[in-house]
Amino acid sequence: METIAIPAINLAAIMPEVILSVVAMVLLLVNVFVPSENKGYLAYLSIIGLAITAASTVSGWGAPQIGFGGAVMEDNFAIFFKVVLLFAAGLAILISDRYMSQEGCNSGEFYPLMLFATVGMMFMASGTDMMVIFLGLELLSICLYVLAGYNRDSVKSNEAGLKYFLLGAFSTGFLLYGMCLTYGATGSTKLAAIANYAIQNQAVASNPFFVIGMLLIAVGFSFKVAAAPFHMWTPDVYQGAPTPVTAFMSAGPKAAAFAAFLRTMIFAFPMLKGNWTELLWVLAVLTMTVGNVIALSQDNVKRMLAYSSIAHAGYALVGFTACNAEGAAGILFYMLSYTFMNIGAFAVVVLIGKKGEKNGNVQDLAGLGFKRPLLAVLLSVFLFSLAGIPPTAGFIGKFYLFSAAIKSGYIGLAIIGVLNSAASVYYYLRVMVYMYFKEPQEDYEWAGVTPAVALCLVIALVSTLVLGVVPGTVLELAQKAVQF
Amino acid sequence: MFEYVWLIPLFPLIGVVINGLFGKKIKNEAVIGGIATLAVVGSFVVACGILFQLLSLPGEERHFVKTVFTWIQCGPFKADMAFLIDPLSALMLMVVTGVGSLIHLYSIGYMHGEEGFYRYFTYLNLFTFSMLLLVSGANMLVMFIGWEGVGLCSYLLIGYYFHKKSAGDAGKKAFVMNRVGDFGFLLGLFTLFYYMGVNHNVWTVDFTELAKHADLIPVGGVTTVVCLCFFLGATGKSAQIPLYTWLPDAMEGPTPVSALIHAATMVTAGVYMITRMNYVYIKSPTALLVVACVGAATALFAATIGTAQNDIKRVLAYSTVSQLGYMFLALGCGAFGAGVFHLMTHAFFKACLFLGSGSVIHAMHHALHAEHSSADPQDMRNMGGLRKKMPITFLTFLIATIAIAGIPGFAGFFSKDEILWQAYANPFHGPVNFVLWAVGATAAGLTAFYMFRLVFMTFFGETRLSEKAWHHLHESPIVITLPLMVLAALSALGGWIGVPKVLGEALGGLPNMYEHYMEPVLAYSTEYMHTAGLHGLHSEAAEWGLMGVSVLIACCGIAVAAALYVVKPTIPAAFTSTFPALHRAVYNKWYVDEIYDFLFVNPCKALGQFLWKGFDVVVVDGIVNGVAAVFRGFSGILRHVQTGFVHNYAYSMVLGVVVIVACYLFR
Amino acid sequence: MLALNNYLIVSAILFSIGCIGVLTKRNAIVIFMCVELMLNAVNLSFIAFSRYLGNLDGQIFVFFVMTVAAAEAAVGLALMIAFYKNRESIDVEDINVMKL
Amino acid sequence: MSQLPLLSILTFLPLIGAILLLFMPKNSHGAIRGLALAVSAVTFVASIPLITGFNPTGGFQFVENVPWIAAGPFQMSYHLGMDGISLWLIILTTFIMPIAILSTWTAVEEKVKEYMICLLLLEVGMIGSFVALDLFLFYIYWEVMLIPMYFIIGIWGGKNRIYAAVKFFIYTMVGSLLMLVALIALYFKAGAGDFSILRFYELNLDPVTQTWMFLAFALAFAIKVPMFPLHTWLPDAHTEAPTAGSVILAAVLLKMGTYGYVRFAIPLFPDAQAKFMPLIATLSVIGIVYASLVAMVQQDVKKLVAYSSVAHLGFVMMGIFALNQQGVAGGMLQMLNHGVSTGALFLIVGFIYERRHTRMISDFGGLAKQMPIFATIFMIVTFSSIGLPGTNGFVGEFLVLLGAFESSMRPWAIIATSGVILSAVYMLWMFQRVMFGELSNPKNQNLKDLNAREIAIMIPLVVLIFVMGVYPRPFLDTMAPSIDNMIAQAKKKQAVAMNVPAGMINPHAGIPGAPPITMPAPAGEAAPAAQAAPAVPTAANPHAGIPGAPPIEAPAAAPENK
Amino acid sequence: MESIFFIVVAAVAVISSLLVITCKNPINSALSLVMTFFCLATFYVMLDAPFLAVTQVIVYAGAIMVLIIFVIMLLNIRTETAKRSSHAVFAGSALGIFVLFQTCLFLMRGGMTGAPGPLDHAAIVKAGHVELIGKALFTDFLLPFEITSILLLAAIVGAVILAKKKI
Repeated sequence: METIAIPAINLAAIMPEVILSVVAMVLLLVNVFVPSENKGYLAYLSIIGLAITAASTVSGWGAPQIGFGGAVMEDNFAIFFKVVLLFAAGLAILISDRYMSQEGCNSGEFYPLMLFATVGMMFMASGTDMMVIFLGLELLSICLYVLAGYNRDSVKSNEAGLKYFLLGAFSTGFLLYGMCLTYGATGSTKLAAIANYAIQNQAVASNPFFVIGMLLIAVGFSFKVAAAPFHMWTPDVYQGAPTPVTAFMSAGPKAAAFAAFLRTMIFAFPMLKGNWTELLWVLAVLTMTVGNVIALSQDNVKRMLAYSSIAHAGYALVGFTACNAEGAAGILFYMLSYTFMNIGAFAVVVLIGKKGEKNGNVQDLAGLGFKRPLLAVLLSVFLFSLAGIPPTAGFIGKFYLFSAAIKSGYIGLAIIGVLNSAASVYYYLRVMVYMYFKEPQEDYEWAGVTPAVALCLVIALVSTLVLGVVPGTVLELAQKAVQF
Repeated sequence: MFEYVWLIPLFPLIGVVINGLFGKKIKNEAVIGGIATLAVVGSFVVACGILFQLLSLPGEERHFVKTVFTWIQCGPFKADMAFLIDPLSALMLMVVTGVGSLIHLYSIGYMHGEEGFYRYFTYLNLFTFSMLLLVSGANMLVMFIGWEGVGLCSYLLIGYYFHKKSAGDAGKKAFVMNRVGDFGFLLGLFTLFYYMGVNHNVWTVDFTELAKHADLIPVGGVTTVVCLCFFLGATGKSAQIPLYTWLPDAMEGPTPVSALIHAATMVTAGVYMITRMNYVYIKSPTALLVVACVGAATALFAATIGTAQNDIKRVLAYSTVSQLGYMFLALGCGAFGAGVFHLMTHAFFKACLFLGSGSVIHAMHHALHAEHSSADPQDMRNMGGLRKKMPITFLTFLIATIAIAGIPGFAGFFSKDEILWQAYANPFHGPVNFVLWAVGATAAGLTAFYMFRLVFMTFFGETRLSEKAWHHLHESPIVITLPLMVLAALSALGGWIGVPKVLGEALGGLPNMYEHYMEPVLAYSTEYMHTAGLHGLHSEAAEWGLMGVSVLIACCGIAVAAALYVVKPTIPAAFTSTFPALHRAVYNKWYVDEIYDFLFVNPCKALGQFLWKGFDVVVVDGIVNGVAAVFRGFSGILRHVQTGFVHNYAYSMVLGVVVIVACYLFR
Repeated sequence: MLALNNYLIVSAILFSIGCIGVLTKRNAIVIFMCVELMLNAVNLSFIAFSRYLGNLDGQIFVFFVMTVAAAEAAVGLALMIAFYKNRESIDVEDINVMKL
Repeated sequence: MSQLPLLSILTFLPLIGAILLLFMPKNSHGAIRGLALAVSAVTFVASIPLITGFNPTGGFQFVENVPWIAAGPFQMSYHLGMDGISLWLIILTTFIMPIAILSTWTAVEEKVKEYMICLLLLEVGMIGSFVALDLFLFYIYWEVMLIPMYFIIGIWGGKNRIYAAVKFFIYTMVGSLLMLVALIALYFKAGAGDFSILRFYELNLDPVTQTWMFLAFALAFAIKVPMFPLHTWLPDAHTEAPTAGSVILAAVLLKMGTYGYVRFAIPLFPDAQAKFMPLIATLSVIGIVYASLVAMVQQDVKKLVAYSSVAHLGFVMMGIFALNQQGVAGGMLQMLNHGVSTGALFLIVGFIYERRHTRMISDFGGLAKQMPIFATIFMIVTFSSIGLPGTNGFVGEFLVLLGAFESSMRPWAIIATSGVILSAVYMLWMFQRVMFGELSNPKNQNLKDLNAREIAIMIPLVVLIFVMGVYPRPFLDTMAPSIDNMIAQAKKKQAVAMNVPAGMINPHAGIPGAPPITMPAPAGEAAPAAQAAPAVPTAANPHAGIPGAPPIEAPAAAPENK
Repeated sequence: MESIFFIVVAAVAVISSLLVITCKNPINSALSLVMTFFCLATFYVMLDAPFLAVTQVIVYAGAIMVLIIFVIMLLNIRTETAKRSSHAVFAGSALGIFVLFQTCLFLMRGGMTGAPGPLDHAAIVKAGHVELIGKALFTDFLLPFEITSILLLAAIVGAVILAKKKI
């Protein structure tokens, strides 16, 4: 029997994922022994797990680790994104218990699933092999299908899960086809190998297999980041999914998809930069416009935030199109700030929601500003941040993204971006119009704030403001993260 | 004394502050009126001192500038708060403070018991202050403060009875018309300032500076523009065609106000201003012709209207417009001195006339009030025979009327005769001269006619009042009659300081003191005319002849008036019924107000309405809201793409893929 | 050995048929089957490439795709069952509570 | 930097006040109002040292410069400073705030705490915008101002408040976001460094770049000013806003736009300024005439005043674009005047609104009889707004028109001068209809005259109206060096673009031989000085006085910017 | 010989896959799909990938399709109750055919340009397919393999949660 040479595994490169997976599995076991009224403990356990994972992640800063023969790379880029993802998961989990117990579906499997999804996302962030990225994406997707449909008794939740599942699987087909063609054109699934091969063989770059492979991969990721015209699942799924899941979906998977998208395009297809920037230009314009324009006429807050989330993907794509250090760093920073401001906004939505998501409409917010002033102020801050008004994180993020576009000469794109941003103000303001300028129609059944949600809100608020006023450190980290 | 020139405007200002802030608390009319009057008298005293000091100096030294502080300084532009003393401003100071004092005194009696007594005197003092600033300002900017200030006070005083809509309207009309003039004033100022600065590096609005560099002012061209712009200002302030219509309406104000502002002082500001800038005007024959023609036309036009008015104050108002026309005629003929001379004499007799009419109205008001009659106390058709009840008023009124009619020996004769002679003899307008003279002479005849018509209708014949009212009618108190008497005396005698040369020689070498007095002010113009070879007609015969003709015309006017209103009072009625259209036109002031309404006011309002409702709301805002609506509409449409059907979503995805791939494949 | 393109074209045909199925069928399960068909079409391409390239990566990829397909099938069918419990239907035209 | 960071203190004092207010009990209205008033008053007092310590040299003073964000290519600094241009605007802001707060003493009865917080936050944004020398920082303050104003209009506004608030917000937002794009582009043009305006001043941009950037900046500022045809948000915002909101909006917020032109758009892009001068002049003139005509037929007093703002700011714009000492100084002064006069007008409207809950002109008439003090103050303010000499309005308007007349926008200046007629028409007509006539409406017959608080609010404004009208020199003299700098800055670059020898450039608005502005010369000396020093370029070119401005007699042959 | 066999199998695969989308009864569709899978397994064998062919049959035809059929039976779905409107079908088909057209187009234009590896028919036969795959899975592709395990775990948990009676 010949010996099998196992290549260097380098567990350090996947340590965070390992830790989180273990935590998730332990939670699965613990869940069995936790009575159903105390499932909230699992949330705290998850948070502890996430914190440990985060610590492990951060400890790797500045020391890139390559593992499994180049299948994963734990570099600053991955670490930054992982921190974003862990924040997304953590904040979403913090608001989950409140929502789940209200909706009566607080089975403990929710938390392991969230963590598994996070593991998938983390693999997307650090994967440098298309297989790893694909599997990370699928791990994430499968968990999300379940999470979206988690509230089995709710038709909307079912529908969200099913829609997401059908369309997600469909898009997987295209992604896979793209990977297949790329593999055919270069003979490898490793990003670095693809790029090296294409650079060495000029014929590859002009091979339609290679280009179309890239385009289809881009389509696959566009679906995940909800870029038009692959965005259409987003509003329905976001609206139907349980609110914490929506919060999570709008921040985490988007960030993970951007991580993988960026990594793939920059690592594997530098030769085709012209092609994909062109594509992304169009996608960015379409995405911003469609998201913002349709959001104008939405009444349901969750749905409005879903469209806004599409628009925000568009802004991020602006930075992507620019394809320079500022753009990439801008996306990193934006994803981080978006995580805080968007989950913050959803946290407020969770707090004001009634069972069965009865009052999810903007009209139901009437008079909130003076009934629950603190809550309204929080929501206002998050919405102003989403609208990109200083001094909030959203403004700095947008500033960076648009700067990147301008630096690369995409002034037209930047102008379309800012005009969209201006249009978006309308629907964010609309919420405030109802909160502050209208009289309440009826009294709220106020269920109160749980400590977990309060913690989430505090973290989100502080981060939104801090990133808006003194963003220097984080921006610098983002800049370092994109020095490949 | 010159150093204290700033006291002159300061006194009335103090009066304003005291009465304005504390008048309501003081309540005592005597105190309020006393303070106000004393303030002006104080100014008068200072003015007298200045005049005497001025007279004690030799001609070429009669010029002094007192700078108080620098008001505006910005880049090359500099305007000091400074006062100029020269014969012209000294004369004007005398007129303003002198007549002003009398009218203040008169007002104490006339305004007795009026609500807002303190307000009246505040305004009146404010007016005096502004007018003094106007006539003593050493540069155009200070003059402009006064210029606008008097406009403001005019507005306030016309609108004194603000509860009457007509009063408010009249005030507003006066102010706006004045503003039209100011528009011209400012443009003229800008043009002159800019031209002199950019071409000759003389960045100044100072009269002294400008006069020093008067040689640099070109003949014609830009000077004409400047002059016409300033003249527009003058037409506004001095109620000349085309901006005269506010003055008759201004009679809504209390009568002393009419006397002070709308007869003696403010309306003459234009004359003063042009005289002040005579060295500019002399350089532009075109502008002079325009001034002369406008003046002559106004003189005649207003006189025609004056013949058909029944309101005693309106007649006087049109008379004022007409007399101002005379002054401008003089200015337009290069006879700046004559213009100012008429300004002075006019101030005397017209103030006297207005105050006299005020006295009549005062009396009529009380008489009618006693009877609880709602008849108009100002309508001459309600009067008649008043000379019996109001002898002092009648006598003073008669003297002033004779003066205005131009009967030799009285003030008006000297000044008017000088103007007519200059119109005929000036070297500027060639053949037009005769027309100017003829128009002027006709207007003089009309003046005599309507003034005597006024006297006859008011003081002669039988009274048209009821018995009871007649019984209550009596002469005005001393505070009212005293100013009348002083002014009547001045009307009678004031002209003798400027006896025409021919007449003076004939009368045994009476000197023309006035002409000599004004020489320093007009030195440049005279010099310029001399060097430019502009010499007027010199013919003693012609001068005598014209003098005779004008006296004759005046006498004819009086005779006609006597014939129509004393001897055969039925003729006017018959005339009216024979030419109803003509009468109606004249009575309605040739429909000028209506024409203005039609041409400017209504179109402006309509345009405003249109711009607001039609343009601002529909177009400009429409576009703004339209963009929003388009977005919302687009949103409303686009959201229907989101059908909720998985198929459509998948379709959109595949379509996206196909398009992307096609773009690559088929480029 | 046959030309590579033979396999690729068959794969393309199957992929397109799967695509048409997703776009035209109403039954969610059938749609899912069509998605599976698409994945299999890709798998065929992968294996063909792998064989013709002479490296195993493609085949390994197919191995994982199969795993993923299985996992998706489990979750997807569970979702359909849950949906069916609520709506008594798995017709995708009925999946439209949320729209616009 | 050893001195006290006065500008920071000024900026953040109101913020501290707002934070303190947060902890006040909701219902103790008196205490809340008192605290807000005290904070704003303290801020005003704290701003006095700016005047006393001001050194009229034209440079930036009270400078604070601390690195703030440094990431990637960007360096933002917390860079504050002020010069003669911003000095009086800061003072105006701190001066108006206590008045605005005092004016709402009884007008706002609900949500007092929130209202005061909004007002104080607004002050933070306003002062910050005026003192920021870092463009990025400026932009942040610029945007921050929007939020409290939005709430002020939206929560405490009139019937149509939501529409007005949203319109205000989005309108301003569109412009400022485009400015942001230009700002970033400018930064990249400038190369590595920070966002300091001083650094950008040194740039020499090519004309095409200037054109686009100017358009972006100009749009943002034009919306804020507001210039025709971007003005329609203003009448709505003004009409709906509560009194204090209107006052601040008119007195300070609109000045942001004009200030932006003076500080940023013109000195940064002088070629574009020259190029767009006709357009801006045309729009300003249209604004003046158009707004006046529209104001004339308004039925709502507040709307009328709002439209009058548009007209007044048209004058300001003309002055600024004349780009000479008189024009710019006049424009700056007119900004202050407008702040005082129009602020006062809005307060006045507020007074009667508080009494009668209507602003329709037709509901009033004859108020002068019932409210004599009110009538007097109203009249003074009205005439100040009309620009009567002796009041503040005149000096600014006069200098603006003079400056415009001296520049190449002479034809426009002539039309603009007609604004003096129109302003009289609409203001007096309104005044007459409100104050004069019979006191016919029975509801007006029991109106109370102004109380002590209201008089106390108005007195400072009335005093200022006269002070600025009679003795504007402190204002003009402190501004002059900075304005000279600004003009020299712009002209130098224009001259470089036109290849004019640098020797021709004279900081004193190109008036050769004019005495230095800061040296007050008695009347007698100024004239000889002007004559005694015929500068060399004058001999060579008699028209050098005002570059680009042709002499009157040869308008066609002018060396316009080619 | 090989090409004839290929054509036959390909034809069966295509026809059976067409049946998948044309059959009204889902059961028929499912059975047709199983047929297609078998054809694909045949191709895999032709491509020297016997292990994958076996897996294809076991996993796809065996496990997944059985599950699908089980669900169809469980939910008692007989035929499509209502057909898609014809224009929707037409549009979908047209788009699908265009996809095919495009795919063929670039398949014609492009080609496999990847680096040729060491494995030819002989090498595979010599080393054994299963060995090769196994070795690769546990060396080079260890990480993806491990991820699959998590993925399956997550899928199991998810499926259980969604399908079990009471949470």
